[in-house]
Parts: sequence; C-alpha cells; structure tokens
Amino acid sequence: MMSIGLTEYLVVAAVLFGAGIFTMITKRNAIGILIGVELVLNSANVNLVAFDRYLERCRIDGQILALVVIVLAAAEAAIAVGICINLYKNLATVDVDTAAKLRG
Amino acid sequence: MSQFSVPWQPKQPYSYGAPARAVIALARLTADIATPLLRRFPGPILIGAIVTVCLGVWAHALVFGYVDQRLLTQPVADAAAFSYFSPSTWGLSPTLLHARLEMAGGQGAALAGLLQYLLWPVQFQIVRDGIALGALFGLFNIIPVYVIWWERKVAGRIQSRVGPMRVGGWHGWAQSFADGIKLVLKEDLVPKEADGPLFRIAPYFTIIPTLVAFMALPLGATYVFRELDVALVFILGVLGVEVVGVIVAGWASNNKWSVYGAMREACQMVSYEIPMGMALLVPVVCVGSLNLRTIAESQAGGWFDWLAFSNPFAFVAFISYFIASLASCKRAPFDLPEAESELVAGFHTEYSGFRWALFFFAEYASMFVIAALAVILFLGGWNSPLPGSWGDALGDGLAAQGFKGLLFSGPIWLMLKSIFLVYVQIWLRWTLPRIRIDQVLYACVQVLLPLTMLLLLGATLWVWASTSDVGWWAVLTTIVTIILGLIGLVFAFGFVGIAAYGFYHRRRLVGNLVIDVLPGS
Amino acid sequence: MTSHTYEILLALGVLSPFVSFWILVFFGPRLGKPTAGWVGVALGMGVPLVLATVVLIGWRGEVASGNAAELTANAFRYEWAMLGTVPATVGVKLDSLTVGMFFMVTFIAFWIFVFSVGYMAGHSDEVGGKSKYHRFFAYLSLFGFSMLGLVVSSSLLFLFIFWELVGLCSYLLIGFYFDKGFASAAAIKAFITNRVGDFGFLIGLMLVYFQLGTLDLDVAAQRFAEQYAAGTGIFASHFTLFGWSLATIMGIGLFCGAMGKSAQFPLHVWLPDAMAGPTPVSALIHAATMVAAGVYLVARVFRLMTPEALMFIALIGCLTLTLMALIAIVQVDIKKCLAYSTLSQLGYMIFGMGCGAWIAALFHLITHAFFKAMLFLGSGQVIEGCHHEQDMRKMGGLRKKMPYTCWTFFIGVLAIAGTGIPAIGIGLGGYFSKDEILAVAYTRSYEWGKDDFHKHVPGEGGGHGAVEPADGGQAMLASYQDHGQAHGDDHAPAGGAQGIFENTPALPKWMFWLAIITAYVTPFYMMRCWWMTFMGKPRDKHVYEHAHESRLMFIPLVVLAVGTFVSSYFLFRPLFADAAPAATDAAMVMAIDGTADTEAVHHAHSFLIGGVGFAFAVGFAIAFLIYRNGLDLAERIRRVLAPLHTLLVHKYYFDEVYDLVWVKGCILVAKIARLIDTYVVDFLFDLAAFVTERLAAFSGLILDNQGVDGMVNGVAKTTMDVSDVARSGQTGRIRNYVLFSTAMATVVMLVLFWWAMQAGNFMTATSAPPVG
Amino acid sequence: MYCRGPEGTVLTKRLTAELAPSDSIGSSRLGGLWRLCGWGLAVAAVLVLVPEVRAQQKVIIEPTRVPYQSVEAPPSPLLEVLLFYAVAGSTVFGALAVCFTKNIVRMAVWLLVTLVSVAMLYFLLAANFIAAVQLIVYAGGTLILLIFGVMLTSKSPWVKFEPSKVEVVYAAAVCGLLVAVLAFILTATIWPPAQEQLDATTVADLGRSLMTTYVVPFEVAGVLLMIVMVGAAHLARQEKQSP
Repeated sequence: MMSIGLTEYLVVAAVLFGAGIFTMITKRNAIGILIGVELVLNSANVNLVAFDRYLERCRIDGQILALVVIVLAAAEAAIAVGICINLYKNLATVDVDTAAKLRG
Repeated sequence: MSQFSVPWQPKQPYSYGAPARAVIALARLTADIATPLLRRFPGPILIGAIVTVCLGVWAHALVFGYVDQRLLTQPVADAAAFSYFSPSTWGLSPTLLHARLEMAGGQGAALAGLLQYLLWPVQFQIVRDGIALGALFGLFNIIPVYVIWWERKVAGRIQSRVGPMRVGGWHGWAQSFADGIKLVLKEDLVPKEADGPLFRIAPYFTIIPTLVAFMALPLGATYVFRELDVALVFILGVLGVEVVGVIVAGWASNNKWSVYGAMREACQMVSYEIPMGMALLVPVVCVGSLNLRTIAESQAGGWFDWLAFSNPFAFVAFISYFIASLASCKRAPFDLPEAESELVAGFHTEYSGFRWALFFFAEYASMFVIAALAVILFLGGWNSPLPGSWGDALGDGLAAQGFKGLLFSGPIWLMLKSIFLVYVQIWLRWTLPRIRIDQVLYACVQVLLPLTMLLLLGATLWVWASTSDVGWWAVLTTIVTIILGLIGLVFAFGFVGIAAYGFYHRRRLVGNLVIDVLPGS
Repeated sequence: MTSHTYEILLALGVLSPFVSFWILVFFGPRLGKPTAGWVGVALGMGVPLVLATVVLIGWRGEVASGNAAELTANAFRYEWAMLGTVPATVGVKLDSLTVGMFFMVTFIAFWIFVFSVGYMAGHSDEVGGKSKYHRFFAYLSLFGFSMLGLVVSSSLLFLFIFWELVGLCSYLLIGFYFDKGFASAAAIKAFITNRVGDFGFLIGLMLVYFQLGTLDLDVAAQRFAEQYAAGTGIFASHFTLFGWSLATIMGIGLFCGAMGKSAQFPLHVWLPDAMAGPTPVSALIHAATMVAAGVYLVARVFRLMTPEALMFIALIGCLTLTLMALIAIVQVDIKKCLAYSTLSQLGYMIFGMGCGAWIAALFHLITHAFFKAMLFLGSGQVIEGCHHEQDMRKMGGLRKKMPYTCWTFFIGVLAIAGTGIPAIGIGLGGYFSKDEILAVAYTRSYEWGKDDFHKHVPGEGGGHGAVEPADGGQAMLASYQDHGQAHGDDHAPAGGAQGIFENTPALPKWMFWLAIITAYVTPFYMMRCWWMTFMGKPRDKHVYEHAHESRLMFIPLVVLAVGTFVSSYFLFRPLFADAAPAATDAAMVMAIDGTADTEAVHHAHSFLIGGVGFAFAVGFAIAFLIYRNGLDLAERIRRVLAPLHTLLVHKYYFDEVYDLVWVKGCILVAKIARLIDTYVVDFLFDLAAFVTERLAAFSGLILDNQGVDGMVNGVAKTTMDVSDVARSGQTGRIRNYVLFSTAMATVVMLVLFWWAMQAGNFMTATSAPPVG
Repeated sequence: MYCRGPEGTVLTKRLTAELAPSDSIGSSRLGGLWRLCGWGLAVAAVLVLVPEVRAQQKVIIEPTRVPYQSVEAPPSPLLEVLLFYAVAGSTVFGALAVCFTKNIVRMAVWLLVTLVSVAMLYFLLAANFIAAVQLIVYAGGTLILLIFGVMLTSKSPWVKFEPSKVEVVYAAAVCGLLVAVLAFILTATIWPPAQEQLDATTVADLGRSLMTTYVVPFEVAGVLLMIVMVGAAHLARQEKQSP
C-alpha cells in the first residue's frame, strides 16, 4: 500500500469506468447518460496518462492520446447536447425511453 | 425597545456567541487605535505602509534566500533523490542540522549561526508551505476588502459624491470591514423551494477556484506558492470552474430571474473564454512559454521591453484580452448575469449574509487575478518601467539590492500595475451602460473572435519574421516598439495629468456641491 | 539583399491579396460600395505591385552584378510534410522568370482592379436585393493571390494547388452574375473544361511523383536528366505507350493542364463563353492571370519535356493559332472578337514553346498581356459607354465620343498586329515578340539539320555558357545540353545535338507556314474590329448618343498604353533570357536576337522581312478596303463565301460536336441501356416469372402442403423462437443495450482470464525484459 | 403470443400476422419436427464451434514467453501516497455519487468533483498540461455545456425519470462484477517496473510531438472540431418562422 504504481491508478480508473457504466444504465435522462459517458471517457484518460507515466514506451503517446480523447469528448458533448435539445423540441422531454419508439 | 409598533412579532434580540463577540471587540479595538492616527496622518501612514511593505518584502527575500542557500541547498545537495514530495527534510533535528552545517564548513559568523538556529523550522517544506498559505490567504482576504472600498469611493467621485466617509475616520477606510462584520452576522436565508444543498455549496464553488488561482499566480520572481510550467493554462482553467458556482447558484435558487442570470453567465462565459484564451496565446507565442515567470522575466529591462509595446499584435491582444476578461468575470458592461435593473440581481437574488459576501469576494478577487495576469503577460509583470541598465549601475551590495527591489522590480510593481487595471475596470463599470445579451454575443463571435484569430496569426508571423536574418527587420521592430511605447507613454502621462488636473480643480469641477462642507475632503 | 529578403518580399506580395480577401469577406459589407473596391485595389494589388517593383529593380541589379544564380541556388525550402518518402517542400522559386511574371501579373492586375472600381460603379451588383460588390473584389483578390502563388511556387504540388485555386476563382468570377442563366452555364463550362485538362495535369503530376520521386521543380529536372542518362525510370524502354516513352506521356500530361487553362485547341471552347463575366474579369483572365498560367506552366516544366512532347505542344499551338484566328474574322461581338484573338495569340505562345522559342514565347506573353489588358479594358469602356451594347454592327464612329479609348485601342491593334518598320527596329509588341517566335520556327523548319547550322551555335559542346543574356550580343543561341554539364566536353558530336535532343526532328514546314499565314489574318481582324467600332459613321443612333467615357476607367487605359510601348522594347526580354539558362539544364532553348550578325539570322531575317514584315500593312489595307464604307461590302463578301462564313460563325461546330459526341452520346447510351433493360432484362424476368409460376402451380399441390410447408413453417418457427429470445434484448432502450454489452464484455473478460490462467502465462507485461 | 411490451403492441401484432401465414393456411404436421431440427442444429453448432474457437485462441494466447518475476517496487514518498489516496478517494466518491444521485444538476455537480479530482490525479502523474486542459475543457467547458443542456431541457428541478428497480439491481450486479473482475485482473498483472523520478512532460515536448509525429491526428481533431461546431449549431438552430 505504501507504493503507488500503475496498478493503483488503473484500479481507480476501473472504478470510474464501472461508475460511468452504471450511470449510463440507470439514468433515463439523456443528459444523465451523457454524464455517464463523460465518466467512462475520464477513466480511459486516467489509464492513458498512467501508462504515459509508468511505461517507458508510452511516453508522450499517452498524453497525446489523452488530449485527443479530451477534444473528442468536448465535441461529443456539444453534439449530444444539441441532440438532447432537439429531442426536447420534438418530444417535450429528454426521457430516452420516450425516444425509443420508431414512429415519428 | 423600539418606539414603533410593528404588525409582526418582533424578534428577540440575538445573543451573539463568544467568537462573534471576539470579532466585534477586535474590530472595535482596531478602529479605536487606527482612527485617530489615520485621521491625523493619512498621507504619511499610506506612504509609510507602502514603503514598509516593500522593505518587508525585500527583507523576506533576503532571509529566505539565505535559508535556501544555507539550510536547504547544502543538505539537499548530498541527498540523492530530493523531490518535492520527499519528506526527507521533515524530521531533521537541530543536532543533525548543526552537524550538517559543521560539515558544510561552518564559516558563518555567530549571527549567521544564530539565525540558522532561529530559522530552522523554516527549512521544512511543510512549514514554509503553511506560512505561504497563510500569507496567501491574508492577501486573498485583504484584496477584495479594499477593492470594494475603493470601488465605492471611485463610484462616488464619478457621480460627484464622496462615497463612504464615516466608518473608521479617514475616508471611511474601515467601511468594508464593517460591511463584512454585518454580513457575517446577518441571517443566512435559504428559500423553501430551493435545492438546499446546492444552494448552500454554490458560493464555495466560486470562491475556491479563485483562491486556487492565487496559488499559481506569481507576484514576483520568487513570490509564487507553486510555480507551474503551465501556470497560464492552469489559472484559465480554474477561473473557468468558477462559473459553475454561479450557474449552480442560479439554478438552485429555483427562481426565474436567477436561472436567467445563470444561463446568461453560462452563455457569456463559454463564449468569451475562447477569445480570451486566444488573446493570451499571443504573449505565449511571442515568448514561447506557458510559465508566467518566464514570460514576465522576458520583459525585464524597462518600459519599451514590455510585451504590449514590443509588437503591434500583442498591443491589440492586450486590449482584446482586457475586454474579454471583463466579460469572463462578469464586470460591467458585461454584468448581465447580475443585472439589477432587469433580473433583480440575477443569480444572487436569493442570497444573503455570508454566502452573498462570498460571491463578492470571489468577484473582486478574480478581478485582481485577471488584472495581474494582464500585467504579467503584457505589461512587464513585476518589472518597473525604468530601464534596467540604471539598476545595474547600482552594483550588488545589500543596500543596492534593497533599492533595486524597491525601484526596479518586485511584487510592489505588480501590485501597483494590477491595482491600476482594477481601477480601470471600476472606472468602466461606473461610466459605461450595460449592453444587451445579443450585443454581448455579437461582440464575442463576430468581433473579438476573428480579431484574436488574426492577432494570433499575425503574432506568429511576426515571431517567425523576427527569427529571419533580414537586417531591416530589426530596424522595423525597433521603430514599431518605439511608436507603441510612445503611445503607451502618452496614455500614461495623459492619465496622470488628467488625474492631477482633476485633483487640483476638484472643488471647481463639482461646483457648489455638498463636498465643500463634508469632513475629510 | 539576400535571397531571403526577396523571398519574404515575394511571399508578402502573395499574402497581401489573401489578407485583402479575408478582410473583404468578413468586413466587406460594412465597408460599403466604393470603399471595399479601394481596399481590394490597395491591399489586393497595390501592395504586391510595390513589392514586385522593388523586387524587379533589385533583381535587375543582382543579375547585372552576377549574383542571381547564387541567390537562386540559396533559396529557402521548408519541408512541409513527408508524402511517403517524398518531401513536400514549400518555397519561393526565385529566378528571373518568377520575378518578371510576378511584376507583369501585379502591374496588369493592379490597373484592372482600378478599372474595376470604375466599372462596377455603373453596374448592378445586387442579387436578391443583396449587394455583391465586396464579393467581386474579394474574388478578384483571391484570384490575385492564387495567380501570384502559382508564380512563386517552387514545388509542383503547390503549383497544382494554386492552379486549382485559379480555376476556382475563374469559375466564381465568370459566374459572377450567377442569377443569369448564361453566366452560370459559362462558369460551369469553364470549370468542367478545365477539369478535363487538369486530369491530364494530375496524371503528369503523379508520374513526376512516382517516377521522379520528388515534387520540387529543380530536383525533378535534375532527376529527369539523371534518369535519361541512365535510361531508367521514365526513360526505361519497356514503358512505352503509342511508341512514346513514359517521359513523353508525362510531358504531354503536364501540358494537358496548360491546354485547359490556356484554352488550347480541343479545350478552347470555354474561353469565348467566359465573356459572360464582367469585362474586367475578362481582361484579368485574358491578360494577366488565367491563360498566362498555362504558358507559365509550360515554361516552368520545360525542363521535363522530351522532343516528342514538345512536338505535340507545337502541333496543338499551331492548330489553335490558325483555327481561332479564322473564327475571329467573323465575330460581331466586340468581346468575342478579342477573345478569339487571345486564343490565337495563346496559340502563338504555345507554338513558340513547342518550337523551343522559350524566351520569345514568354516575351510575347508579356507584351500580349499589356496590350490585351488594354484592349479588353477598352472594350469594357465601350460596352459600358454604349449602354451594354456589345454588337459591333451597332457601333461605329465612336472616336468622337470616346477619343482616349479609341486611340489606346488603336495602339493595342497596332501592337497585336505586330506593326513595325523592318530593319530599323521600331515596332510595337508583336513586332518583336511574335516575329521572334516565327524566326525560331523558321530556323527549326528550314535551317535544321544543315551542316553549317551548328557553326552558329556558340559554346557548342555543351558548356554552360552556351546561352547568355540576349542583350549581351549573342547572335543565335541554340543550346543543346544534356544532364552532364560536369562532363559536357566528353561528347561533342560535330554538327549534331547531344543528349536527349539528338533525335529532335525538324519542325514540319506546314506548321511554320500556318503561323505565317495567321500573321496576315491577325491585323485584318483587329483592324476590322477597331474600324467597325470607332471609325466610319454611327450606325445606331441610340447607342451613339449614349456613348461616353469614364475618367476612372480610362486612366488604366492610358497607363497600359504607355506600358505597351515600354514593354515592347526589350524591357522584359533580357529578364527571361537570363532565366533561360536555368531552363536548359535538360532542354533546348533557341533565341534569336535581331542585333546579331550571323548567317542563320540573316536567313531568318531576310525571309521574315519579306514574309511577314509588312503583313500588318496588308491586313490593315484589306480591312480598311472592306469596312471603309460601312458593312455593305462585307455583307456581299459574306454572301459569296456563305458556307465558309457559316462554318466560322459556328466555330467549326465544336460546341455542336461536343454536344453531339458527349452530351447526346451519353443520352444515347442511356437510351440504349433503357432499351436493353426494357426488352432484354425485363423479358428475361418475365420469362423467369412465368416459368416459376407454372412450376409452382404444378408442384404446389404435391410438395407444398407437406414437405415445403413443413420445412418453411419449421424454419419460421425456429426463427420466431430465436427472435423471441433475441427480441427480449431488443427493447429499444439504450441503457439495456449498455447493460447487455457490459455483461457480455465482463463474461468475455472472465473467459479470457480463465483461459490465460489455464495456459499459465497470465498477461505478463510485454515490454520489460525477462528476469533470469 | 409474440405481443409483449406496452409500446409495440399493435406493430408487433401486425408483424406477427404477416410473418406467420402458415397459421391461416393450416399448420403442417412436419413443422414441429423441423423446428426441433433447427434447435438441434443451433446447439450442435455451439458445441462444435466453441472448442474450435478455444483451440484457435489457445494458439494465440500461448506464446513461448517466460513469466516475469514480480519485482518489489520501492516505497513511494509518504506525501505522494497520502495525496494519492486522498485524491483517488475523492475521485471514487464523486463517481459513485454521480451514480447514485437522482437529481440531474446534483449529478453534474458531483461530476465536477470527479473531474477536478481527475485533474489532480494528472498532476500527481506529472502530466501538468493535461491536468490544466482537463480543467479548462472539461470543468470549464463540457460541464457548463451539460448544465446548460439541463437548464434548456428541464421543466422543473424536481423532475425525475426512474428506471425500474430490477434494472437497477441488474446494473449494480453487472457493474460490480465488472469492477471486481477488472480490479482482480489489474492487481494480478505484473507490470514492468516504473521509471525512477520522471520529470514532468514539458509542454514543448507535447507541442513538438503534436507538430511532427502526431500531426495527422492533430489536424483531424481540428477538422472534427470545426465539423462539430457547424453540426451543433445546425442541430440547435431555431427553426425559421414561416412567413
């Protein structure tokens, strides 16, 4: 316990991942699901930066990939919020179960 | 009790607890001691305080430089793996310290040896951090208090009034303390329909990021709590977190006006962070570092070496940054989230007491942070406008160091310049009307954003051209620098001149107003 | 000044119109009607013109002091990206060709911009109630940016990028009045025709990329020569097509681009239609930018051309110059007449390039740019003045109403006709440039292969000093150099060219004669155009009364008229003659200087003085005789030569043929396909259906009820069961899907983990070295 | 018999009627037999294929590699350990709070806690720039966007949509299992020993990498951002009022 290494960070990331998945499963609000996705992406980023720090062959690469993931996450959030707003315009709610029907 | 009859049940007088009573007593004591002195010698006290602070800072620098040199560096040099997190120096006993000093040579005089023993706790990083945090927290507290007081004074003068005059004596110097005591003692109301936990926690979301920003903000070459290589981005980031508090406050109030205020804040903040960031990239491109100390030290040497005057793009970027930063800390004319006339104070409509005060602390502290950032990035940081060569002529003696610290660089210069920019913010607030939300967004997306993009491109090309070996480019750069510097000088002297004129003719300017009969004017 | 200084100046000159473009795009509507135009003039071309002047003066000094070659060699190349193993470099190609072209483009375009301000002042610029005024100048600025970028590019890749930008700008500008059908059709036609040519260019570019392994012009030329010496790569004998080596294909491919942009013979159809754009645009396209780009391209890639490719170029140029000149005779639209004359003159330039008259062709490009810009602006003045009347038959006698336009136009006519007094050295424009092309062609046709011919070749033996600036007094310069300057003296076959050009054939004589004949046609149609417009009696009262001149518009005319005089007299020719040595690394350049005194020059001179020395007088005289008294005589001649006239009026039916072959051909193929679909495919379908139906009806009673039904129902029920199981997961709710996929992932992870544990080598780290 | 679910009842009925015409024609006796055969085939396929896949997997997963011995890592400095556990604790706490909070704005606030904690993790990992970017982009941008979305789409702060209890139980089971498996695998893995005293990656190194090795992802990300900007503006645009 007195030695902080790669494993500790990866376990934290795993818990973040599990929490993100759980959020995605148990939320019916579209934005809640989005929050779950952000958690999952963050767990991936923690993994990447941890590998960057602890594995010699991942130097720089991990951080670059993490940067790209952050950019992608921002883009994804912008689009997803746009979709949520459209959903709200069309269905007057952001409950994803309402959006499950195929009929327009 | 009261001689008025009121239709509701009057509240029983609240009996204050011991801490509150202590605070009140302390405040009264302070006022009792300071008031006669301030009333008698306002000018000498002010100037003396400034000089004392300067000398104190200089003495602090000397002492800590000595500590670093004698106590930290020598033992650490033989410790193979010293890292910031390493606790290797935590438990160093005086005996061991003495032994190490003996090993190091022990050429120090008796006074030096005494000093070493007196200062031995200071060697521990954790102790030093504690002291530094305390100082930082004090600074963080004192800045908003006096900026608020100053704002009220400036507002008064602009509106041909005198502002607070009573509390404490000389120009109401204790007004903000009194307000603070009042606000702390006021009832903390939480509306019934509000989202309680969020409502309570929201002010802390605004104030903690500002405090964190102070941690990475250098006030001098060595006066920084943590020197980060990405300090600029870090400060931008934490100031960006500040807005969450405002939004959460607006949302949790469960009040239409508050939600409107919060939405305006979110909209405005997210928009203006982009031009602000791009304007800040201009000095980064010019200097090639995100480290604020590197950026400030690259401008050492005098007025004409300041970044704003070295490069036309940086000059415009400075102005763009200043405008965008006004918007990002919701100062007038961009104070839409708290527009009193439309939204009845917007996001903090429902707040009262201490939590309300926290919002204002955060606002005035972040005003100072953005002003200091502008100073560090564009206006030479802690370097004075005097040419550095004059200082070099003084030599390196102890007195010369003090003199140089006073005149040529040091935190006092940064503070003076930052306070001046804060003053400009206040000045703008009391002279400009608030603009509409569509104008706010128009100004961002269609004016500032393209402008800052062009500035970044231009600055890049400028830097690129400066690396070429073309002879006349240096001539052109010099000419541009001189022109820009002269423009700045004209503004500075014009400002001082107008201020002096106004001060000299202050009675004539306001005509036959009550100012003539009020005390202290 | 160092070479970096020149590069920075040129790069700033390229970027300035780009900045102007963005300013006009963003702030154009706010700048308002005249201001936006002046911003375009000042920033779009004024700044580049100043820079170009500075560079030109400086560069002349460098050439005079002999520093030019060193500066060219020291040019900076920035490695922008690696395309595989081929670096894509950015840089300024710093030589006399660039400097001269840069100055020409900026000078002409500047005055066209100035003219545009006046021109657009009187024109409607609104579409749907919105002003497009700023957009016009934004497009012009972008056009300037593209063309200047094209000129300074050191790499074929960037040349191609700017090339395409030029095409785009021409599309935008030709279709400026896009709400009018004919303008947008013309724009599309120009764009598509250019795409055809660019396809060839792209093929050539790919060959350069794959075979020469570089995109830098200098390196490409060097490798070209190396590959020739080694007989490998593009010169390998197994790579041939129609008997052409791959190098020839590459050269022709690159030339295809020039064919599209410079509107050479099969792809010339877009240029007359491009008159649909505003007149300044026509001037810009015809004089300074678009069509010059093609000639410039050929000049740039001249070192990558084989003799076969050059012969192909000469053939195309010859056909263009002849056929288009003939069409110009019968045009009645003033702008179209000028357009066809442009085509013909471009034919001369390309023909000159094909003959090896590299210097003369570029010289002709410059002189032509000046007087053609002036002619077009003059025609714009006329059209503007005559209330948008373009038919010359309705004009006449305008000299009184617009004297400046009339006489500047006349100077242009003199220049394009090659007017001059032989043997004295007084002449205008084409008199020097076009006749030099003809002289080179004459040499290539008649003197080629004669034993004594090469006696006149100074520095024979392949030395690098074979070609010197023409004003240095060299008589005839015909240099044949191969790759090996270093060992140039090792092979000096007497009386024959060396290296790649030892098999260069003589120019077919009919090509030369066609060019000579066209030299007579040119003065005729130009004089006809001028006379019909300005002289004689007014033929349309309404037009005549409306005619007037605009001050802003005739200042450029006067400036360009002066420029025509100046440019004719060997101002630019030495510059290109200086650029020529760089072009002869692997190619052949011939130049003929009138002041020299050798036998071959005498031959050429004596022939040309007799042959075309007074062609302008003949042409003018014929035109004068026919059109002296109005159009009656012309009408009679037309009736006599009706079939020929019809052929020419219909432009040899090119549009019709293209319509017939390509458009109608496509429709025909589609129709045939439809017929096949209807009668063959559908028939087969119907037949199959019929047979199936009968078979099913026959077998259904026996097989269907028991076996097939049973099987089908069984399968259906299985499917139903499976889908019932699968459907329970298909809730349409995203969170259920996440749940399932997470569960599955977990299970898979567990299984893999289990197997790995079984295998006994659980996920050991791969990068660390094994212990022990 | 195939009509399940409250939503798709009508549709499913119609589909069922169309998919099962044999009912109207009259079911054949052999149908049941074929059905049995179908199921048998499916089961046989699974039985045959799984060992096959497993055999192939074996080939891949069993390279001749010597297992590494575990190297005892040196103990980390105390402050780092303390800070790590504090920050990791707040990260995990924030993430779990996001899971179990019902109110969407409170979720966002807990997400803020998580994001800031993750930024602090990056600081501990000596990735200063990523940490600052995390603060700017996530905490300062994405999160505000999310709250903004909530404000625009929520009618009242107390509106909640809840999934069924069973789903929550399933989710808890699956996610718990996932985390447990992941944690077990991660702790069972022997990682190569960490580098000693790595300096913080400088921004200059990152920038140089972005401009050389990773220039294509960098440019693609830029293009993506532009597309997203246009797309988001398009998605959220106001519908034009018909005249």
